[in-house]
Amino acid sequence: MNRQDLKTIIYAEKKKEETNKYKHKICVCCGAGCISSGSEEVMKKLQEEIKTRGLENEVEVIPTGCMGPCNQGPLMKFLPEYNIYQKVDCSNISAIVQSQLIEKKPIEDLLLFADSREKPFIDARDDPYFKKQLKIALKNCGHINPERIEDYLVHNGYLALDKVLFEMSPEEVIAEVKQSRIRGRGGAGYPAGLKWETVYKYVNDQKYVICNGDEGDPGAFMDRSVLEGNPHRVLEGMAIAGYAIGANKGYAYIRGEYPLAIKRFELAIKQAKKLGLLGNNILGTTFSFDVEVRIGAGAFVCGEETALIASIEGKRGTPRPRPPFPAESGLWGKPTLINNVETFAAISPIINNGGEWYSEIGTPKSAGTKVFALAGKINYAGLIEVPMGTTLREIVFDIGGGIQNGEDFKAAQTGGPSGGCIPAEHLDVKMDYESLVSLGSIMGSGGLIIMDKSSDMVDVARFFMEFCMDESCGKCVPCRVGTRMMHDLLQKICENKATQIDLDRLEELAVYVKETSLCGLGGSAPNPLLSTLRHFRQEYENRIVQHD
Amino acid sequence: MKSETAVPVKDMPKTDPRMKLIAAKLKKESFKPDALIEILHTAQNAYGYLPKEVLSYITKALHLPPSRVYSTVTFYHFFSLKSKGEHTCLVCTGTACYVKGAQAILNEIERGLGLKAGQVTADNKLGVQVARCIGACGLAPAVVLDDEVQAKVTPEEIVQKINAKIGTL
Amino acid sequence: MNTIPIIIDEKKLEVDPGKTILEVCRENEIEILTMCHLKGVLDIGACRLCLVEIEGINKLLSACTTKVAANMIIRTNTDRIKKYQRITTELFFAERNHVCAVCVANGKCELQDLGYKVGLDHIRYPHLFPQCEVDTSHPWYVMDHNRCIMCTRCVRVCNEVEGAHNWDVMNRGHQVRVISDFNSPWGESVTCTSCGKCLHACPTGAIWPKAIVQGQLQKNPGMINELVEKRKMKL
Amino acid sequence: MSKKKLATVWLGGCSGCHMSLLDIDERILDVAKLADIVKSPIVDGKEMPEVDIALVEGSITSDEHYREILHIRKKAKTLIAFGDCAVMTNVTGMRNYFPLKEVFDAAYVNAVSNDAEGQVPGHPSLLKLNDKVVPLQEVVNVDFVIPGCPPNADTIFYVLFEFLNDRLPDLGKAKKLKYG
Repeated sequence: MNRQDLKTIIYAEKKKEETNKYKHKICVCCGAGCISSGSEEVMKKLQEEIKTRGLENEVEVIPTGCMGPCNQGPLMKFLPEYNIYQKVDCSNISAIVQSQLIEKKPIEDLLLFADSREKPFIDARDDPYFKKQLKIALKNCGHINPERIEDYLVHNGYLALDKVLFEMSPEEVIAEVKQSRIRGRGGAGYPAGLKWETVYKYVNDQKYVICNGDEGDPGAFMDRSVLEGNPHRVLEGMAIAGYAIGANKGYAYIRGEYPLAIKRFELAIKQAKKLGLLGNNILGTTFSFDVEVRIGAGAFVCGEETALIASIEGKRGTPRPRPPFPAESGLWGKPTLINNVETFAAISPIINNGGEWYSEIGTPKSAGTKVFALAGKINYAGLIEVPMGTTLREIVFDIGGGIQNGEDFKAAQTGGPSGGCIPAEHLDVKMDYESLVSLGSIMGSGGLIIMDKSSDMVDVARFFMEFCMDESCGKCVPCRVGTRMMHDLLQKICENKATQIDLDRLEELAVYVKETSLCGLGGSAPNPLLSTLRHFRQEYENRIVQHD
Repeated sequence: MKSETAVPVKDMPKTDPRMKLIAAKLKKESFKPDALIEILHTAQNAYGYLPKEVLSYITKALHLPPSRVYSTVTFYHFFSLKSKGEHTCLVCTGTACYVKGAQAILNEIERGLGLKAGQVTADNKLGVQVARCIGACGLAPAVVLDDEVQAKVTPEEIVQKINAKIGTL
Repeated sequence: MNTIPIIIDEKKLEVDPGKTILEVCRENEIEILTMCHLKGVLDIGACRLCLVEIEGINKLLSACTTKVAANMIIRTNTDRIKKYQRITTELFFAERNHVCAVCVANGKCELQDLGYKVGLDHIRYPHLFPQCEVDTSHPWYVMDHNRCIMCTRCVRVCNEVEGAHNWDVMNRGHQVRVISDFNSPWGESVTCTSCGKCLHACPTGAIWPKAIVQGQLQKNPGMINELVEKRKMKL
Repeated sequence: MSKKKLATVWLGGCSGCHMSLLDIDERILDVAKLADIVKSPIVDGKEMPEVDIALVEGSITSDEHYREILHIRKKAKTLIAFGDCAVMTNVTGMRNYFPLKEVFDAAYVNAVSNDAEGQVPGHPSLLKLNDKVVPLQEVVNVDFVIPGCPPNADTIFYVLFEFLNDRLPDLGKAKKLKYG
């Protein structure tokens, strides 16, 4: 396929969409969360219902990726009215179809948040849950069928790739990404443009692009939803990166725990290859780029870039000291660019709308939007995307609908086992890289767990330490033995057997492990402990016993 | 420590369709040593675990040192050297599930079956495992019973479902 | 070759680029403590004893894997580094079962020497007391996991110098163990050539020849590098 | 300067440290000038009086040791962990790798010298072994430690002499550290 063919296809698909014979479109959320709640059944039943009523020429039913409020699933969205039904089950489909399509009015009691709001919003876009959000990385998730490349093409898919291939030099692409000020969404927040430039500058006949989809943080499912809801977006981002840095091969490392994401991503690769959007001589140019999926095998540490590289090479996923950084010597010793799924998902809008547009969203130091996986004791758990700098309070109360059962907010845990807990007095913290670090937490990949008074903070710290202890690769001493020691000490505190000396040693160890560990896993393993010590020290001290 | 003598490749049951799957995957990956993890995935999916004979077959086919293969296998949680049981019950203990009481669920299952996570019942009917997060945090607490996600479960419910599984099958 | 100026512990030096900080320090008699480093095999930066402070870099970097760069200002003996070295040593002792009194390497052990150097008189953390195997299946040698500190020098020597790759590491975290073949007894290994290099590479009394008693062990870790050098010269 | 009071105690150890203490030979006279040894396995004292310095050999292996070390801590101004067992459990702690029952069985039931009737003694007046052997510092605050199995006589004398002269010894600086 050449450039003209792509334009023709997009044009044809758009035309088809405009002159659509269908009057209605029903999106059934088939994200992993809704599937677990039974959305595939619902989808089947819905199709039958449409058929029996003879509406198949008027109504199009499509499966989509994640719509957001996962714990309200299965979700079903009627377009163009934007009526979203929650907790749909096979028994009320008939009634919904009758009311929505025949009588042309929604059943209010079944709409999204009908059971928790005084009055649900008929047009879901008016609901503060959606109003406060700004979807860039998740733009098409929940609107398009992730298993059809045409759906993506209709929404200007692969136009950014087309643009860079024909209108931009690699330097210009990098400049655009730099101007967007987007920072790596994997956790550390390293400026993506700078990373691209570094890899670009290393001269080598072979370079690689790696998409890090080893989302190991417990409580995080952003990458999963993006990969499941819009795999082509990620693929396009990777191809653009390949063009910019001069790589012809990419790897997507996806967690083995996400079979659906793997399936959809592999399908996306196949479809893109078939249309010539991937493979040799993309769109008739000299640029070739191929992507292969590598399946993770259950090791948190493989989210660390050097460990991930070792894992792709088929070895134990143990990190190695940096420098040299992967940008200089990565996969098989070649210059390698590693970015997170969410970072790649933001690339094509940046190219399409310009880096300046993106840089104006968010805060001066943290540009753009961030996807959070909201979970825990919160009313509307699920996936959200907000501009950087949105306050925690807005996320928890305006979007998340507050704490379950009207309890008080106690703490929010960000950044998973590498992050920390934010107490109630800091509810007005702006969610951006620097503000979170100043509170002893980190942005991390975007897991956001809300806790109420039933969570014991010492036990929370112990829980995360146990995680890090189990996930430590065992290579360096501070992490291998230090996490075990800290875990044992925390256990002792939890059992009300520890003394002040134990607590002092625990703190000393925490700082030691943080500063001396070989990689980021060990370096951040003490974070949950240190942040709960900082904000909830009293809970520790209440459990200290006196030496007799 | 017991001795584990490897079965020579030529003695592998050629008719076993599962071996054919592995052989096909080996070929597809052109016997490259760096495809080790991919091939282990195939074997793990085919057998449900990694039997010794299969491991030594893969080791020889990829021309890798045995200790290198064993070290990789034991590093990753996905790979198991023992059968995980006919049915599997995977309790998610990710943060969201933890906050919502996953430990109570696990305790109840362990108590009910008289085993610990990571073990299999004596009749090999059911294996209980814990996952560090299955990414279904919106549905916490979650348990995966034979690949089917059970959302927002209570300890009683899950024990009932397990009983139904082992009882009827 | 052009040299580059660096400063280590206030000492001005002119050194060859391309060398690691550790190499430079050893050449200039600046003491750097190490455990996992063994001249002749690749460095992995695992023991974290050789961490140094470098001005302008907020992380501590391992001297064995970091190359010198022009105008680097390096400190090897600050209070912070000394404190961390002590904790690392304590963790080494607490992790497995190091009973010097009954060890073949007593008096010739690099871990003991390390303890003396950092002034370690007792271990503040509780010992973990793991159950570890003693593999006596090899006709000549013994592998005692109680005394292993997971420096993986034996693994690297076996793989890089002997080329046998009998040893590797299994499991992860605090459950790691050095294994032979498919975690089978050493005596049944199909890859081991019984060359004995791992004995010399081992810093403690974890691998030792049979038929010696407490304190009699003779080790020569330097022979690994001699061997590597001689091979380079094609002697 | 009034004479100090010195005690030496033997808990879960082999008494080798006390043997080494005797190896300070005639220097015991220098010690005797500065201190009275009021309780020790080598002198005939039954009660533990208030002392300035207590050298405690061995680790805590039983309920009796536990009570004893708490008592010693109360009576001693300076408590010195004496030898590897007291400092890091050493050989005494080697039973920690196994469950207590296995240890008993190995000694009383399965040992070759036992006949078929071999059984684990369980008389109530016997001391009760703890599940795990622990060093002194896990039970009480320890003021100084002398590692070594056994510590050298020179080291022991050095430490005693410094303390008796109200100076704090430093084994690292004195190059007298030794394990095993």
